[in-house]
Amino acid sequence: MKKNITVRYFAGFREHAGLGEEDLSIDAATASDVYEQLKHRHGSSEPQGHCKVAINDEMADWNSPINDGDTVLLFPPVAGG
Amino acid sequence: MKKNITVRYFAGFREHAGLGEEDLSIDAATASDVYEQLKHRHGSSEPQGHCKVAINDEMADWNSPINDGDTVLLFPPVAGG
Amino acid sequence: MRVTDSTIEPEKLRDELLDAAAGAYVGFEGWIRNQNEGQAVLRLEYEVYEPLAIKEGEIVIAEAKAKFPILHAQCVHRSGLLEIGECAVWVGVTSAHRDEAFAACRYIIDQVKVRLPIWKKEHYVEGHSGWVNCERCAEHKDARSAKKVAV
Amino acid sequence: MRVTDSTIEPEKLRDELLDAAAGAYVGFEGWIRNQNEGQAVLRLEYEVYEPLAIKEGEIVIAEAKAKFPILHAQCVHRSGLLEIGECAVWVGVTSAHRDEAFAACRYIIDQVKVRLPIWKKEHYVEGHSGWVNCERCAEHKDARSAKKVAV
Repeated sequence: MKKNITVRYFAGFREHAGLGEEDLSIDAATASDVYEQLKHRHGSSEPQGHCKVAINDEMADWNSPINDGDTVLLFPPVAGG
Repeated sequence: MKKNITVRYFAGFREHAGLGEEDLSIDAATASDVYEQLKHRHGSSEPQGHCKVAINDEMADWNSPINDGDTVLLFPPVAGG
Repeated sequence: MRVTDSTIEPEKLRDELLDAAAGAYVGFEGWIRNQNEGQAVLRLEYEVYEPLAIKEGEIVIAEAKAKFPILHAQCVHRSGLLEIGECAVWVGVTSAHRDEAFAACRYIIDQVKVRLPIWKKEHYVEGHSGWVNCERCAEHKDARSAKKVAV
Repeated sequence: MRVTDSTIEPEKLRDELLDAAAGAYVGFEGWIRNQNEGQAVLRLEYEVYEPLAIKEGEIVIAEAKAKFPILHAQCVHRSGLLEIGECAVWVGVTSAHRDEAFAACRYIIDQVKVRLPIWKKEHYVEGHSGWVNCERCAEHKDARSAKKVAV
């Protein structure tokens, strides 16, 4: 079953996607599914474990479930400091 | 054989001796001998290993030899910082 | 935890941590270096996703306070374009004794670097630019390269 | 290594360590606490034998530079009468990466505290005063007391 979600891309992901945010209808059960199905958008060759994900402004796990109306934030490997 | 030396007392040692410096004629082979023979002056009950000694403005060991004309600095346990 | 797009002033931030019961203050500052992994760096650009950087930074500081008997701790991270020598991140910790101030300061900067949604893009003297990989990923890649060389 | 009888200004001292190749700065400050070993402290008096404190401090800094790949390191210690909250000692270290800045800063303050001819006399709120024992001696005495209690 397709879910309507908003996806936000950051840093290198945003540059590759050419936009910071888009609304999508996607058949995804978990955050991991979103990441995998959007590889053509964020363009990452990084192992998923190097990246992070947040759902509705809360840090989440890759196996967190996705619900209709969620905003999914895809973070490339972080490098603060 | 007696040697003529100058002894300088610091911090608690100086307070106990009632003076910062004195010239002495003393029968001492090493810095350790000076420390032991002047216990009534510096008044320390500290183990010698907790204290330090310098001779002529160079940090020294307790078994360093004492020569005529030396200035021996007796340091109680240090506590910088 | 704070994020700012203007110059970090460590002295002012330190003053916020003053405490008559504090015997030790440890401050860490991350500065923009003129080179990274052999490339001459011109400037750096920090992208910070503020809502979660602050939320996660507060969690890190709370963890430090739970792990070590410290009095106060704070962290400020820059966003935007930074020149060589500028301060990108500051961490300050006060405690009664120095052991825990050192340990907590180290803990906070280590965690901030790998957990907060912050990215940096290096602009090189030679004209191109690139997103900097995280420390752990870089180590991981180094390990893989090393293996390849060994084989 | 420097000894001063006026207020230590960490910000100015830090600025002396600026270096375009530095990615990390770690600063340590020792502050006068309002209590020590259960007694309320009013102020502290530092006696420093300057010629040897500076000589030994320079040796400690040189050791830190030999042990860790750092860029710059400095230490300043106060002498004279200090009030609660005042900075008694400052150590600053810069390096390319943070590991060595933390390690060298810690090394310098640890050595300075046990090797330099510096003594402090605490003046207590209750009126009396006393010379503070060195950290190592205190630990030694604690160990002895503990043994006695155990027996």
